[in-house]
Amino acid sequence: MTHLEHAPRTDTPLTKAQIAARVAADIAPGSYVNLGIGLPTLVADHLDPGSGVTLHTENGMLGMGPAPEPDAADPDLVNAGKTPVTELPGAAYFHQADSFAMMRGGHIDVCVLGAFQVSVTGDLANWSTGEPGAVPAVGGAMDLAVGARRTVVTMTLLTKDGAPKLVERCTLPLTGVACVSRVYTDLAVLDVGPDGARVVETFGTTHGELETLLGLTLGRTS
Amino acid sequence: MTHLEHAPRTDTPLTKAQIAARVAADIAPGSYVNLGIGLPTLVADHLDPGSGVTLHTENGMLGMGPAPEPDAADPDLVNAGKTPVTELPGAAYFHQADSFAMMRGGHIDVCVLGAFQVSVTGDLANWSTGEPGAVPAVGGAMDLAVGARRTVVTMTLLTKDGAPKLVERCTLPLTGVACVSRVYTDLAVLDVGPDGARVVETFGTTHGELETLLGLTLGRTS
Amino acid sequence: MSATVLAPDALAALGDVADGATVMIGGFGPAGQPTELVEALLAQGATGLTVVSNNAGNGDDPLARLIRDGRVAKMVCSFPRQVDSWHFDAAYRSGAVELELVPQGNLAERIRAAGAGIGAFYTPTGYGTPLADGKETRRIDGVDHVLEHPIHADLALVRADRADRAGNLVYRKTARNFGPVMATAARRTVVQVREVVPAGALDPEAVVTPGIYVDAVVATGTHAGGEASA
Amino acid sequence: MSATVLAPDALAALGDVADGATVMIGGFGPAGQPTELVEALLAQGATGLTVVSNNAGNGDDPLARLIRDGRVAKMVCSFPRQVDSWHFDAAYRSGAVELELVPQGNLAERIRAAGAGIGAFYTPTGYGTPLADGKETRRIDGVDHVLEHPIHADLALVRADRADRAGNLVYRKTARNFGPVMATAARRTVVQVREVVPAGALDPEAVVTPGIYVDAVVATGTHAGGEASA
Repeated sequence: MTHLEHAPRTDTPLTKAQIAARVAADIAPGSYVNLGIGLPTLVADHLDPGSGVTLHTENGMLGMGPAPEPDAADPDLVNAGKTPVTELPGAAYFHQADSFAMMRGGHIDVCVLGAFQVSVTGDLANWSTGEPGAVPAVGGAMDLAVGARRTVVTMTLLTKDGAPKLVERCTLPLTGVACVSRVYTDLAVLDVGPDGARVVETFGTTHGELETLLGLTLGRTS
Repeated sequence: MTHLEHAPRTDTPLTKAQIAARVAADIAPGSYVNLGIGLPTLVADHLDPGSGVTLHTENGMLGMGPAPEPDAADPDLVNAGKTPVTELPGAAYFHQADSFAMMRGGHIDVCVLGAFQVSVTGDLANWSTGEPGAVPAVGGAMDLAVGARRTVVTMTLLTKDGAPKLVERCTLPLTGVACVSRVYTDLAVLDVGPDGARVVETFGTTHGELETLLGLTLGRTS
Repeated sequence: MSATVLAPDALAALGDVADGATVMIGGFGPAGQPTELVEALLAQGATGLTVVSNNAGNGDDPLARLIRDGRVAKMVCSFPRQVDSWHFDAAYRSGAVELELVPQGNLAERIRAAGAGIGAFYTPTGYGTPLADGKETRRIDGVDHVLEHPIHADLALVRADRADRAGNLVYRKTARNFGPVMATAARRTVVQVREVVPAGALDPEAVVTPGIYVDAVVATGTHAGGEASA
Repeated sequence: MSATVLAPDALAALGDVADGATVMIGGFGPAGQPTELVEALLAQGATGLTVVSNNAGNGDDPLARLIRDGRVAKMVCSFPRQVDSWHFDAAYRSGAVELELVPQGNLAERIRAAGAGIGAFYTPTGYGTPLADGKETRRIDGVDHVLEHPIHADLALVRADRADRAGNLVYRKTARNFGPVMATAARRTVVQVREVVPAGALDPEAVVTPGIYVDAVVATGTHAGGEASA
């Protein structure tokens, strides 16, 4: 169920907040949602409190609420980014094996992740820049990528250096194979999957410009 | 740790209560114990309440107490034989997957089971008489047989027809392979295992008479 | 999963059940059996069912009647034989119902695996016994194991003690048994409880089944043995 | 397991730890980290340790100091890199510590498998990624899986909120994280709690870790952030 009536309409590229709002507009009322660290976290600010969306944090909680007042932070109550959060009525706590069972078992409706690269078939690279000598760290990224019913990505479409992050084939170490279904960016929303990438919506650009920018042939959603 | 000073001393075969007492005498204080349905259940009556032995019931409880007064039975509080039990201070409830994880993972110190047949190498047959047309049922028998740190059996040494139940090789469908370490019977206590059966103690019979009765060569515990 | 619906009665909670569906039914004997929901399934009429349940009915309880009425094509269970499992025994002997006998711990773990997205697992339970006949085996660290696969269901019927409006559940004593794992393993989970309380009225530390696993709840006002709640 | 011992202090609770031991340390960052027990491990002196923990220390916390002091030969963890994981970063770059990087859910499930007597399991997580390189794979129902094995330990150090005299534990909020699974997977489990209460003082329905998994408990009188308990 999408709610395009709430979606931002712009003739310019979206800000990060607008990308987050655009993601939020696609989340059906009553959904269970996991928001990755970084840009995905912003999505929470754009969910209608009356929509009954429940947030999962993979470190062991359903019913996560917003950040507390600074002096009310509880070191025992943190999100996956290890920053303080709060508990909403109807919350529940569980241990790590149960939390990842919930994720891996397909019970989370939507997982929103950041990415370094997404391929047109939905491969995801978001845990390692592949830099030699870097200290690696993966956390729950690989579990989140493959576990939810629907995994979507929020990212800028280009790197700071102008390189496309939506690519024919990921060159960075993979997080998961064929796991992403939609990518929300500053310039466009695109569906990815077995049939390749298809443009859902553009912001301040055109279908043709996007194809040139990415060096890809892009389909259109029907 | 055995407590032979509490063991019954008889020159005649043991009664069922005496077999149960003999098993109880071998259970170390502080142990976690699972008692199978039937004769093994009687062992509970012979455990010293001060010994800190905790009973596990595989339908989801640690800290199981004795049967309640008949008018205090709670249909939600039953043992693996589906008969009413009670809850002791320090009890805990858990679901079936957690309960069998506890069993399979080797956390229960001693599991006491009944048997149709036990082989000299510790194979157990206690779930099926192999009768064609009989409705089969296994319950937790196979999980209990292989899960505990130490699985022991209580049984009469002979069937009602006088056939040995300690055998070279089980003829009935197996419950588990090489899982039993000791057998407590009316006529003898025997260790079983990779080196075959060895007599620990006899009741109203002799080593030689046992060998004749069973048609087996039996070792002696050192 | 979408938000938990509070249903006015058991039949409404149950919703549509297709012929041939796989239905998990909680309970260990009478303890934790979702009696009113199985009654609703009887009334609803679906047939050719595969039922996953530790036992196969006692006396004339609703699960026994489901079997008696020829509605169950297959039972997946650990202990069908009871002193009063007349209806199952007759159906089994006549060939009217197929039986997949599963050791109780493997049953629980296979249901958990379905809920947890585990593709298959190696367990020592059952190795070398007739119940592992034809199954793949592997020796791991000197112990022989059997490969077991998840059991998924279309519908799980569960009895808990209390639910909150978010669908979180707590159970009562050993009636907890299969409820928490079955709730995770079905495409749709329907729960009967003694009472429904507001969101926030259950201690979040003590929730056993988080609401994400619960699609519909009905308050039957009964608990163990069917007595009305105080 | 034998009955739970109530220890007078963290060092006594810890007991002997052999060089080369595998030690699980609970916590997700600071939340649930058994600070006093890791301090005791620092004091105890065992070296050549394999440490299984979601992270690899923050700042100069006791786990970071264990790494700094060359006591850790190998880390098994999902997220060693933190803004303040200086000691791990240096030890990793110099080759002083080996790293087995494990996706967080696989880490939790492998620890659970150890406690649950599961020989190995197939998980979709990590398939097709560098972290599955060289691992056995299998396609099950159209989904590619990786075979993962249990992680056992000699010792688990866990922080809970309260224990009763039977060793039953309850945790606090998201500090629960790895404690309940690690407690099941070690030959010896040592727990620090804010307070110990009499047997029977914890609700049996709300116990998260049953006492069977707990060998020793020490009341440190501190909870989150090290504040003294009220």
